Parts: sequence; structure tokens; C-alpha cells
Amino acid sequence: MAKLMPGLAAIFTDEHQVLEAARKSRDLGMTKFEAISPYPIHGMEDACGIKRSSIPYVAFVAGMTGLLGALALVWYTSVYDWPINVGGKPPFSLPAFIPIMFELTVLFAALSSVGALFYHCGIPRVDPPTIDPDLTCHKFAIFVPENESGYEAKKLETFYKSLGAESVKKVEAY
Amino acid sequence: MSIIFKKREVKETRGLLQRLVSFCFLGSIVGLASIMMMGCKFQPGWGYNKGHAPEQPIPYSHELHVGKLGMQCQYCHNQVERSKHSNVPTLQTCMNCHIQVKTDSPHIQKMREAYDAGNSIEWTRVHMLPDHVMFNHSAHVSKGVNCQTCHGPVETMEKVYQHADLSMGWCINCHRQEENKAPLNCTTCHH
Amino acid sequence: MMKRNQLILGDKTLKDITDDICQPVETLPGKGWVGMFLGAKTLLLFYIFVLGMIVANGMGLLGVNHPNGWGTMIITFVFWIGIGHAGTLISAILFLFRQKWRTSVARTAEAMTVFAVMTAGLFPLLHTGRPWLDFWLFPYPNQRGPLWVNFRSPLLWDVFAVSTYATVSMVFWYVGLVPDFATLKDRAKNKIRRMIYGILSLGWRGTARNWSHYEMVYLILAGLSTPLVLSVHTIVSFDFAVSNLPGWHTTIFPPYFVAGAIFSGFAMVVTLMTLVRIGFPQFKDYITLDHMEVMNKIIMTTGLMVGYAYASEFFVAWYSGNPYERYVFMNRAGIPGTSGDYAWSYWIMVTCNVIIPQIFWMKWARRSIPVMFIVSIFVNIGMWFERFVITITSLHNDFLPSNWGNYAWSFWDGALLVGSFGMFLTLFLLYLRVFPAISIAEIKPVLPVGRNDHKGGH
Amino acid sequence: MSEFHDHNHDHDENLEAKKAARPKIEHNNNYWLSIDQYMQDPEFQKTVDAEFMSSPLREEEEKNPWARREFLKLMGASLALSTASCIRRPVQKIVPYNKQPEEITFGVPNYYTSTYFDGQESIGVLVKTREGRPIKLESLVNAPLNEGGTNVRSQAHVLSLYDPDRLTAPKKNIFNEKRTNKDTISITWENTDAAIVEELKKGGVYFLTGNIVSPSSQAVVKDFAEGFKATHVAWEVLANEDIRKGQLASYKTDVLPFYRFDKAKMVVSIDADFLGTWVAPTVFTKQYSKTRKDFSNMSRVVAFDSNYSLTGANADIRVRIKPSQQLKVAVAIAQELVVNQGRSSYAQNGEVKSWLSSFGKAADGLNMEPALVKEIAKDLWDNRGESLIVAGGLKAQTETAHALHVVVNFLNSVLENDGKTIQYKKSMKSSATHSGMVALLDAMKEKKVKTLVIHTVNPMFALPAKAEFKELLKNVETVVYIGDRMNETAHWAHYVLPENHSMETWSDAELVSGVYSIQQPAIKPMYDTQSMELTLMTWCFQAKVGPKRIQEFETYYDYLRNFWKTDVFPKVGKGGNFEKSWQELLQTGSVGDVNNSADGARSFAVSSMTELKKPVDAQGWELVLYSTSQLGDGAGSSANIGWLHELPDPITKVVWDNYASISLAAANKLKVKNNSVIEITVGKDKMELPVLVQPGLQDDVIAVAVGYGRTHVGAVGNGVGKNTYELVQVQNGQMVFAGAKVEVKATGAKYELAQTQTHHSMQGRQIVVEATLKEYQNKKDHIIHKHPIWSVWSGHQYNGHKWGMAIDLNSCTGCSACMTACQSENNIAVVGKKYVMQGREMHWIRIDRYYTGTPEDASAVFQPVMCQHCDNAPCETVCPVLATVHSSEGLNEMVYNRCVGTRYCSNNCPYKVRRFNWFNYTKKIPAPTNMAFNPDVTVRVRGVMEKCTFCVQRIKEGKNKAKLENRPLQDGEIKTACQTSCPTNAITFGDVNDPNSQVAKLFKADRSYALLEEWHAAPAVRYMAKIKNNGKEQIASASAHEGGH
Repeated sequence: MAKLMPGLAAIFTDEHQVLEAARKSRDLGMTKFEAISPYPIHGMEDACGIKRSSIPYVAFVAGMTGLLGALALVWYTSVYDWPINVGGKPPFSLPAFIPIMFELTVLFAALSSVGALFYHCGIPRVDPPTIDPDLTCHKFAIFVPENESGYEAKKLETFYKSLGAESVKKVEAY
Repeated sequence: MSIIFKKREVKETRGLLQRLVSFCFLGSIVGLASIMMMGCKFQPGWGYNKGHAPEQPIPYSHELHVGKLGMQCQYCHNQVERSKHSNVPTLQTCMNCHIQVKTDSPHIQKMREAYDAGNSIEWTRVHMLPDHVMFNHSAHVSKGVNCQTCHGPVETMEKVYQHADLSMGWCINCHRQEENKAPLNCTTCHH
Repeated sequence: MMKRNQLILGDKTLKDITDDICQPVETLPGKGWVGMFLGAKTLLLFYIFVLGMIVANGMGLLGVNHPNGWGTMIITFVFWIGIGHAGTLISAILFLFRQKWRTSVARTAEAMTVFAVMTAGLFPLLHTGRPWLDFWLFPYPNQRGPLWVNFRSPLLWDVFAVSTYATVSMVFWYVGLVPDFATLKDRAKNKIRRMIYGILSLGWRGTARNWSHYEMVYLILAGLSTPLVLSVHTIVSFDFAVSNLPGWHTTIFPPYFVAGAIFSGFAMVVTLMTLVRIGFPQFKDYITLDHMEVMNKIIMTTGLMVGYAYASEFFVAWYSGNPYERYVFMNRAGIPGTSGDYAWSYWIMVTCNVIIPQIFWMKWARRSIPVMFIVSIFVNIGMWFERFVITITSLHNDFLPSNWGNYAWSFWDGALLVGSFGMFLTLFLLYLRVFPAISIAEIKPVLPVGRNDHKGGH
Repeated sequence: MSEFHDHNHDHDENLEAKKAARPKIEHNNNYWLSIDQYMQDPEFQKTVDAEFMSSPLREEEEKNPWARREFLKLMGASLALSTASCIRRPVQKIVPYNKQPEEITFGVPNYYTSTYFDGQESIGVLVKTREGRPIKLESLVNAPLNEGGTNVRSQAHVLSLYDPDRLTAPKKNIFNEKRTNKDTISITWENTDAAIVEELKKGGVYFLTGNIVSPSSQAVVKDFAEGFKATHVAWEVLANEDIRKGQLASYKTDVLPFYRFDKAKMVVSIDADFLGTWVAPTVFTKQYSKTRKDFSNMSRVVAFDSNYSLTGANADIRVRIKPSQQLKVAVAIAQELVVNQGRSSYAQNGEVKSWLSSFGKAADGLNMEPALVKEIAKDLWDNRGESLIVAGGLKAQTETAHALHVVVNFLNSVLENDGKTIQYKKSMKSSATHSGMVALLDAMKEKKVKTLVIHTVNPMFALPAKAEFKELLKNVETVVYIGDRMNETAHWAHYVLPENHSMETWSDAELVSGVYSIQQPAIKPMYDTQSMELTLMTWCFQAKVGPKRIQEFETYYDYLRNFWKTDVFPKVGKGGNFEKSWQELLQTGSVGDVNNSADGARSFAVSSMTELKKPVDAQGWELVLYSTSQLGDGAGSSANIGWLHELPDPITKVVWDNYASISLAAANKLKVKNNSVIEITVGKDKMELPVLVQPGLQDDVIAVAVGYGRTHVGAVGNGVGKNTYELVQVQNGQMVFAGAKVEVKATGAKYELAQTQTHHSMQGRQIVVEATLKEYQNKKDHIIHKHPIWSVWSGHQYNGHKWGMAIDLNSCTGCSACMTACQSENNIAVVGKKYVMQGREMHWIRIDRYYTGTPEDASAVFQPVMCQHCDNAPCETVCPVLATVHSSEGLNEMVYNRCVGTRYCSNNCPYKVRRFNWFNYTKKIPAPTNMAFNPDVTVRVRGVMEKCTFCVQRIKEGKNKAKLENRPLQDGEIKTACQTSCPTNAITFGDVNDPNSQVAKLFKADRSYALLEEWHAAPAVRYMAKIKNNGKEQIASASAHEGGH
């Protein structure tokens, strides 16, 4: 999550308006703008040009480490460190170890994906800046930071107003 | 750590409070883990009191008797080859010599009075294994394991202290070595 | 195309939805809630007293004896773990099936899972003879050689399975809650409420990038929870299937237990949803009769699946020609020539699980709140008896007739069972006041579904 | 005398004034000021609420129901305390001896030969002591009669030594003139002896004792009687006086013959439970087992059984009869032999034939086919000289008892058994008589008795109320009771003198005339007690009466050595160097040979039979009082031993109670079921008893055990069962225990009986494989249904020892001696009736008894089941914390300190041999009883699983001994506790990897099979099929292996 930047925020009241606004902003060549919405809007990713999230790969790698970690744990304790004759079973009784390996795979994958989510979203954040308290209720917004290429407050304000923004306001940090 | 403490440049009293909350949350996890680790390391009173050297009613010095005078361990602990318990010698054994030797020392007189009155000396136990362990001295001694292996250099001990921590892991490491050909079954010690 | 009926009734705007859902969290509870909460709390205190007595005096207080080594505690453990699975099913499996109707029920079902797992998780630890040594169940490095654990034992798989399941379902539930906490934080009136929900929301900002990662993680978690829930109840059924007792040692157990779990889970969801709808009338628009009807259909189908499992067990026992298996099932059904001591419990199970849910063939029954409430109670009674029948009938008459013996019921068995409901209900009632009962962020995209302006999603 | 004395009081006239002035001293005895306080006496209260009947572990102590320790445990304090707070290291002291006693080595047991005598039977035993205290009775293999066999009561005998209810000092009961209010004070031996000698000098002394087999104490008693002109009366409930009177009438020799079952090929028992309770059951069981092992000339036993006895259960042919039919059975066999088949010289004797035929067709009165009588007669005649007909015991003490014994003697003479299988020269020692007691009662009535000294017998309990012993006791001026506890009779005695326990004193025993064995003390007397003989010697010494030898010796030990020097060794031909013979005796335990009893056939006095008059046939219900192998006559010291009350009855598997056994048809007629209560009236005595439906009983027989219903025996035995001696009838000076007329009425009430086994049929499963001798001879190992066994994996290799056990179900008689031996060796807890009812008994070995055949004449099979130490142990696979694993020597190890208590192992064990500590049973053990614990075996805490460990402490001891002497381990050197206690050597333990070990051979025997073989748990215990020699082609209850696959 980049450093906080001051910028300009356009507030919309309807999902389709903000979708349209995002698409138009991308057409203008802007890349660093953000579309804020109370719920995930269908089709917003390609509207904002966000590529597919990389978390599945993290989950897969973590899952594999979970699997091999469980296998190592079970092998080290039951076969290598102190093999004990339990129930006439062989020291390395794979069928009995599969549930353990499956469980740890799922555990590692799940926790790592959530960890990746926290990393990508930059949470947990202490007291994040909020543009408008209604943004998590029924309003939508497009926030354009200053370092956006061709940032020009006045032009953008008219541009978003034309797209039906309810209001456009200056934001000192987001 | 930067992820967790994304501090804002602007000084916020409230931020401090939230950081305090997450700090004590983390601290409790670390504390609990350390307690867990200490728990198994520091079991109450048994096995792990390595270096335990309690006060004895009579300051008997192994260094003097075994080190300087060269007495055999089995002279006093004579049942160690025949029984699972190694016995602390009876007063009679001490009196074999101390009936004449150093009779002026107050400790010897104290022992002499006890001997004549038919009582005994209440030694304080140094090596304490938990009740669920059945250690067999004769099995080890007959196998050729010498006393120093577990009890440490007794001949240099002015006051007997516990040399090894006598934990299960400590015993298992010996039993596990191929060359010792020692049984590794649970009922060897727990039955 | 068949016209979809509306998932959210009464033309609501996004603001209305947020207000409706946050209303129970932001206002003082009504008399009904306080009454139920006090009842549940006293039951919980009684439950703690009961557990204390059992731990202090020893397992002898309960009815477990020789040969019935397991009794009320294990039965109630499987019962609660089974109830938990429906929550994961609704939030994970129906999410993968893109079932839109699940959004209004998912959050509460998922909460039910977490609380059921917490209630159930207590039992494997407290049913042991020396509960203060339960930490030996975990493979931690120690000074005894180190002496590890026996990974071949189903109880150890249980330890891993139940703890993984608890962790993953809590994480899955919490990830779903994060956006809603942000909403609550922004609406918070006083400072303390803002600070608490602020911390809980971890500073969620709801930008498009966040939502894309969020949706991906939600999908992954749903994808992982589905096999997880199936594996957890399979492993719980392994506690019985891996042993060699007649009546336990059958391969039908994993699917049979999972079907039973979903069956009792949905029944508990229906029970709770009917109460939530009465407790908070505004939720009637979100948890509509259509939702209840769909769930009742699922109850009936899983009921039939469980009925099929009972029948197949009998056939397999006959087909195997194994005298021990045959005797166990004839004895279970009370066929003359066997002792039939617990035939009464078997027939309670069959009536509650297979016969009573058949009323849902009638549409009016599926849509009438009192009928579905009563049926769901019966189903859960039936499911508790199913675990009772499985555990006790196989244990009390197994191989050598000389050590056949019945379960020695005692006051503490009943107290334990009733007490566990106290714990579950207390947690659930607290949840209703502290967390939003319906996932705000998920219900909003579903608003247009079935509306006449066809702007809604498919 | 010894320093144990506490606050003794000089007894003088103005006692009342002294007592009022006396400060309230806390006595450790039960000190009542008045009769109503007597009512609140804790011991009396206990008889009312039958505390032990509920459980030894009271959930909540009365004072603080919420025990503080429990609360600490609730908070999981041990984990928190063990980590956070600093630990003050618990200090332990080591206190060595002052002077080293040369025989004591810590941790190494010492063994002393001794003899166990229980009033009827004496067997040679080996007392195992550790650090100077006895902990177990082992088997003495070179004992002359029982050859190493022990029984249930001898194994439990060690617990009676540490009984907290034993008297610790002499007591004096002070009565008012109405003999009601009681005041028990401790008194010193000097004062007692002085007072009693005063009384004895007044004359009119009667000395009532039990059956005395010890020649030296018999000599002391004779000298005492001679000194004080006392009349000695010997009385026992199990007096076998009827046999001696029969022998006197038939052969003019008043002797209790020694029966040789090892020489008998054909045995007919008429209500004589020779394997369970009759005369010398352990010795007879050992002899009987010798004739069962060789199948080429296997013996056959026919039992005519009124209650379902152990002999009936093990008999090849069992016929159920009523006690009144006993004489009819004997006569039927005699008619068949003498009248129909005209066998033996008595066939020509007209008088005999007319007397016999005066009974008409005796056989058809019994419900058995006439062909069976012919077959029995033919077998008896074929094996004449090697057959045996026996009758007797409590069940045979009917009105016609004497006639029965005479006819049986006649039959044994007809079959020329006399002198061969019946040894009358070297016969058993039995001096006790019922007639002696009746004579004593008359003497008390005529106030001839001034001083009555009673030793160990308990007439107040064992005599019916109608004998009015209590009222007659009022006519006696001084009553002195010598015994080990304040029991029913001691409560009404003036002086109660505590006697040494048999393991605290020297004594000896004449097992069979001419064969003597020694009884050595294994511990210094624990309390202020002395032996009965020393008490008598002190009295004679103080009164200066009696022969020289009784006055000159300081202790009874000296008297005994002198007696052996003068009387015993010369008789046995060891007159030479006394000290050498004495040391040899202490080593071996006995002298004299039982076999060289050169007795020829005696002539049978025909007149003794012919002048008997024919009894009238009896109709309606008949009472059968029988003694059990756990308690014997119950008046002895075993009534306060928890191990015996908790031992399941060998046949009915009921614990802690006695009950009325009736047949299934009778129960249906009375419309009662198990546990419902019936009221039986015999003559004027009424009693309510719970019902137990017992297959194989005659329809109008009611069988009830005697020896229960004690009120003053101690915390364990008080209030257990009902005192059925009240139902004994006295007819013309003869005690009738069986055959009395009974009216029975159902009361509709309920009384729950605790049974360790509630299902009695094998449900058609192959559990106990049974076959007839013919079937076995031609089908060999096909009598066992074998299953194909294969495994996916090659399995663990056991190249060192591999321990295994073979149990021969054909030799096992189900006597349960192994259960008590295991309980004594492995510190197994007693849980009490309430918990046995809930299915929580703790025995590591259980004897499963299954009934086969129809409920009318059911036959029983026994199977001792303990942990099978399976190679593919189902319990080990499922234990989550590795608390039970498999050793490299094939043992399934149970590690108590690692067990968390999930109990999954017990659920997964198909044999259900694992026991769980539901509560902390050992926490409630009172002070001295914990001395009976075996220090080599861990005492288990609450929440831990336990099971048979193949006596792993003995395996380790044996292996260490061999290693110390660096020699290989021999086969048979390591014996498990159950193996040593078994009177029939049914259990063999050893190393299966050693091909020429006994157990390896038995594993390969054609009769051997594994229990539940098809589950491939690969158990290390194999059983050998039971063979019944009943002449039939196929076993009657062909429990075809249902649905063989």
C-alpha cells in the first residue's frame, strides 16, 4: 500500500455511475486512482485495470509446505527419532498419516492466504483515513491522488461532475 | 514488523492505546509459550533438580573416604549388586572404623550416641526419581556400568550433589545406543 | 426463464439494508432477548459446575463403565461437531455453487459453526480420565527422550482435524466480518464503540484493489473449507470406523456421518433462523420464507440419505455373514432372539430422522414456521440418538457375551447434555447483539436479484 | 508384656464411682457409656446403612461434601503451580538400619514355608515377604498333599493380617446383672491372666474350639484340660461328623478317610462338592486334574447335584436331584449292581438283597433315564478298585445323612475301593462334632459350665437362634473369647483376648495322620497379641496345674520344638539329630509320606445297613444350605476381606451378597424374575432373600449360601447378605442343613444383585471349544473351526524372548484362585457392590462361565480371560499418547504414568480385558491394609487404564536373576501369579520362541486355538479345548458355528 497521498475524491450514489467513472478514468490513462465501494462491484476489476490477485499462488505454496511439513513431522517422530512397535503396524504406516497431512495442508493454505490478504490490503492499519463515513454504507467514490499523471484538480472536478458525481472534494491524505 | 505498526506521522494518543492492546496480546502468547516450555523443563521437584545438594545431618565427605582413603563404593553400598535399591550403609558399617577413628569429632560422637541408643541417622535423599520409575541398580552394575556414569565424580565430592538431571531423555540416550544393547521397552522402567 | 422471486423483499435501498442489519447491534436489547440470555447464562453456569464436579471427582460420576468406555461426552461431542458443519456448508459449498440465496443465512450459520465447534472442542479434552495432562496429546518436544505421540490413533487425527476446522472456520468467518466492522465503525456514535469496531475492522478501506484480493481469498477459503468440512467429519467418523467393533467397523461411516452432520446442521439453522426472525422482525425481509423452504428441502433430502444409510448398514451386516455384525444390528432393532436393551433408542432415531421430515413433501409444511421449528427440534433429537445408538449398541454387546453390560445412566449425563446447550445459546445470543447477523457487504450485491427492472444479476 | 499397652485400668469394686471421676480419655476402642449410645456406635450404624454395600469411596464425605483437594484439582492447579511458583523441593529422608539384619536385603523377597488352615482343609504354602512383611502366599510345589495348588481363601489370607478391624489389645466387657449394658475397656495381659486363673480354679471349665489339626496345639489343649479338669469340645459348622459316624457304623473305625481321586478312574459324587468346598477341595482338585490330562485313560465324573456346585459344573454327567433323593440315588446304584447285575460277594446275602429291594424301583423316582443308571453301574464295576463314590458336605446333612453314608460305604466295599481309593490308615484329622456342641448346650442349660473358654469359633453367629446359645450363655459365670476380632460371640464374652494371626505365630499341622507340616511366622506380631497356646500355657503356669511340659516352657515356640523332638520326628523315623531334621523341616515345610498307607480292605458290617429304616418320600419345596468357596462357613476370619466379597461366585458370578437360587420353571411358577425378593419360611423361621434364576436346578429346590449376614466382623463384611444359619433345623440333636420343608411366597419387592457377568450363552460363537472324548479321538483338531489368516505386511520380528501363555480349559475347574492371586500380586482395587453393579470391577483376569444345553440340565464351561497380549493389538493402534505399546518380547505394555484416560483402547479391545480407574480407589485404603501392596507393582491413580501385564515384574525379576548368575533363562523359571496359584496347572507361561519350552509345545497341540482367531489380533494366549468324557458321540449342545464362512 503506497504512502498516503493527498488528492481529489468524487462521491457517487449509484453503482453504475461509479463503474462508468472508473472506466472513463482508465481511458484517460490514469492508473493510480482508486474506486471505493461498500461492497465488491461486479466488473470493477477490469474497469480499473486491476490484474488477477496473486494470492492463489501463495496459498498453493503454503499448502505444499503444510503437506511436506506434516510428512516430515510424522516421519521424524514415528520412523526416525523413536520407532515404536504400535499394534504390529509398520513404523511408517502411510494410510494412518494421510489425515494429518491433509489437515495441515488446509491449515497452512488457509492461514497463508489470509496473511497474504492482510499484506496486500495493508491491514491491520491503525486508524486509517476515511474520506466519507457513508462510503462503507451506500455511497461510492473515485479517489485520484496528486501524483497521478496529468493530475489537474479543476479539470477532473468538472470531468467527474459530468459523470454524475454527487460531490467532489479535496482530500488531504488517503 | 512495519506491516503491523503502520504509524501515522501525525501524533495520535489513541494510536498509542491500540498499540498497547496488540502489544499485550502478543506478550501473552510469548508468555504462555515460555510457561509451557518451562513447565516441561522445570517439573516439580523430580528428576530435573540437577545440582541438588541438600544439607546432611552429618557432613560425610566422599572426597575424603573414597578419594583420599580409596574405599570401594560397594564397601558401604553393599547391596547394590544384589538388589534393585542401593542401600545407604547402616551405622554398624560406619562404626567398623569410627569405633576408634576420630572419636573426638562432634559428628562422630553424635553418631556414636545414636549407635549406642539403637537409633539411626536420618540422611537427606539426594537422588530422587519419580514414583512411577523403577530403576534397577543390580541390572546396571552387573552390566558393567560404573557408579560415576550416573552419580558423577563422587570421589571428588565434598558434599554429594546430583550430577546428572536423571530425566527420561537422559536415560533414553544411553539405552538407545546400539553398543549398550540395553532394552528400550517401556516396562523396563515403568511397570 | 423461470422468474426468480426476490431475495430481499420490500424495496430497500442500500442505506435501508445497512440500517436494518445494524439495528440490533446499535440499540439496547429488548425484553425477549434479555430473558433468553439470562436463561442461557444460568444454564452455562450450571454447565461449568457440572464439568467442575466431573473433573474433580473422576469419570466415574458419568455413566461410562466397562464395556461402554464412551458415553454422553463423546456422543454430545459428535452431535455438536455435526451441527457445526452446516454453517461451513452454507458459507463455503453453496458459495462455490454460486447459490445467491445463501448470503442472508451464511453469516449466522457460520457463527453457529464456530460456537458449535467451541462447544464440541471442550469434550475431547474433558472426557479423558486425567484432563490436566491433555497437553500430551500434542507432539511438543519434551525431555522424555523426546517421547512423541501415536500418529496412527484416530483421536490424534481428531486433535488436528478439530483444531484446524476451528481455526479455518473462525478465520473464514472473521474475514467475512471485516468489511461489516468497517461499516459499523463509520456509523458508530460514541468513541468507545468506534475504537472497538475500528480495531476489529483492522483498518479496512474497501478500495477496488482490496475487494479483488478479498474476493479471491474468500473464494480460496470457501474452496479449502469444503474438503475440510468433509474431512473433519470423516475423521470424527474414523474414531468409530477405524476400530474393529462390530457395528463400528464399516466403510459407510464417513459419508453417513457427513450426511448426518449436514442434516442436523440444517435443522439447527432452521431452529435458530425461526427464532432470529421472531426476535428481529426486520430480518424477515432478508431471511424470507423462500430461504426457509430451500433449507427444509435440504433437510428432507439429507434425512432420506441418512435413512438410506441405516438401511444399507442392515443389508451389509446380513450380506457379510459375520455373526458379530448380524447380532449387533438385530440387537439394535430389537429383533427377538437378541437382548434388544436399546431398541427403544433405535426406533426414536428412525422416527425422528426419517419419518418426521417426510412432512416436508407438502408445500404448506415447508413454508409454515411452527411446523418447521418443531420438525427441526425433532431432527436434532433424532441425530443425538443416532450417535447414542452407534456408540452404545456396539459397545454394550460386542464379541464375548460374558462382558456384555449396559450403560450406567447418572444425573451428570443429562446435566452435561443440557448444560452444553447453555454454552452454545449464550455465545449465540451474545453474537446477535455484537456482530451484524447478516453479511452487509455480501447482501448488497444481491439486492437487485429477482427485481422486475431486470437490471439485477442473473 | 510389650510396649504397645495404652491406658490400662486396675479393675476393682467401686467401678461406677471411679468411672464417673475418670477424665474422658480418647480410647482407640469403641467405648460406650450407655445402651442408647451403644446404638449410635459407629460400627453398629454401619451395619444399618451397609456403607460398604454402597461403595468404599463415598462421593462426598459427610463433613465437607466439597473436599478442598477436589476443588484444587478442578482449577487445573497442578499445571499452573508446577510452572509459575517456586517449588520447595519435597524433602525425603533415608533412615538405614542401626545393625544390619543379615536376612534382609532391600528389594529382594524372602520366602518361608508355612501351612494355611481354614478350619477344614490345610494346604502347604510359601509366604513371600518383602522388607520383613508378608505380601503374598505363593505355591509350595513339594507340599505333600496339595503339591503347589492353592485356593481362593489362601490367596486372600494375607489381607486378613492387615485387617484394620483386628483387635489390638485384650479387652474386658463389663455387664450389669441383666447382661445388657456393655462397657469395653482395654486391660493388660497380667490382669486378665490373674482374673481368669481365679475363675478357672473354681472348676466347671469347658473349652470350646474349632477343628484343631495342629498336633502340638492339640497337646497343649489336652494338657490344659488335664490341668484344669476342663472338657474340650471341638465344633465346626463344616464338621464332616456325618462321614465319621458312617465309617464308625460300617467299619467300626471312627476316622475321616483320605479319598484318593488321583487313583479313581470313575467317580460318582452324591452332593459332595469335592472340587469346591467338601473336606479338602484344593487337594482333591489337584488329584482330580491328574486323571484328566491323559486322554488314553481319562477319568469320568458323574455328579448328582442339588445346588449348581463347582463339581456339578465340571462333571462329565450331571444329574439334578433334591436333597431328599440322595439316599434314593445310592440305593438305586446298589440295586443295579447287587440285585440286578448280582455283582460282588454281597449278591448272595439275602438280608442285603431284601433290604435293597424294600425300596422298590429306586431309580424311577429320579428324573434320569434308567439306561444311565445301568451305564454308571457298568462303569463302576469295570473300574472296581479304581472307582470312588463320595457323599457329604452341608448339602448332604439331611435327616437321612447317616443312612446315605452307610449305603455309600457299602457301595465302596462292593466295588473293592476300600483301602485302594479310600485310605483309612493315613486319614484326615477332623475332631469337630455337632453332637459335642449339643452336649455343651445341655451342660450350659444344667448350669454345669462355670467358665467357658471359646477359641475362634463363632456360635453366636453360626448357631441358629433356636439353639438359644445367647440365653444359655447367661448361666455361665465367666466367658473368655480368644479370637482376632470383637465378633458376634466376643461381644457377649467377659474377656476378649486377641490371638496372633496365623502368619505371626509358630504352629504345625497334621495334614494326614503321619504327615506333618510346619507353620512359620512371617512377621513380628503387629499388635499386643499372643497365640492361644501361649495363653493356655500361662494359665497352667500361674495355676501350677497340668503336666510338666506345659509349665516349663517360656514360649509356645519352645513347646513346639520340644513336642516335635519327642512326638513327631520319632513317629516319622527322623529321630536322629534333631537340629538337622528341624532345619530340613523349615526348608521343605513337611515330613512324612502320604502314599505308603498300607491299608487293606475292611469288612463292611452288613447289620449297620440293614437296620436302617426306609425314609418317607418328601414332596414340595426343599431348602439346600451350601457353603461357598469364597467364605467357607463364614464364621472364620475371611468374612472381612474385600477381595473375597468382590470375587464373583464361580458359578453365579454374583458378588457381595447371598441369594436364593431357584430353577427357571420354579421362577415362572412363582412369577418372579432375577432380583425380585421372595419370603421363605422353614419351620418357624422366616427370611426374605433376593431370587437368582439358576439353570440346572431341580424345580422345587431353593439353594442359599451360608456364611453371610455378619454383623460384627468389620467395615468390609458387616451387613453383607443375610445370616442363613437361622434356617438350620435342629432335629433330635442333629443339625439339618438341607432337605428341610420350605414354604415360598413372592413379596413383590426388589433387591438388586451385582453380577460381573449378566449374559450366559455363547450365542453360537466359537468361544469355548468343547468336544466329547469319542468326538476328539476320531476328529482330532477338526473340532476347532479354523479361519484363513493373512496380513498385508510381514510384521515385526521377535528374535529375543516372546512370552506366551497356554490355558488348558480341560483342566480349569473355574475355582477362581487365579483371580485372587492376581489381585494380591498386582495391587488391584476392591470397588464395592454399587460400582460392580455399574460394571466397574477391576479384576485383571475374569473367569467367563457359559451355560450350554437346555435351562433344565445346563452344563457349564469356564474360560479364564486376561489380556491376550496380541501382536496386532487393536488397543495400541488407537492410543493417542503411546501409553500402551508392544515390547520387543511380545508383551503389550501398559504405561500407567503416560495414560491420559481416553478409554479408546478398552473400547477397541475385542476381549474387553482392560480395566479403568474411574475413581481414586486406593486413596481410601485404611492404614495397615496398604502394607499388603506389592512394592514392585505401581499402585494406579484415578483416570488410568490397567490390565494384565503377564506379571512383568516377575519376568524382569527372573531375567535379572539369570543375568546376575550369567546363565541363559530356563523354561518354567518365570511363573506368573495365576500360574503358581492354579491347583490344576491349567496355566502354562513361557517363551514361545524356545521350541522345547512347555508353552511352545502346548501352542502346537491339536486341541489349542486362539480366542476370536478370525480377527487376526494374533493373541499370545492360546486355549486348549475342553473334553467331556460322557461317552456320547457328539457334544450335546452342538453349538454349530453359526454361519461359518
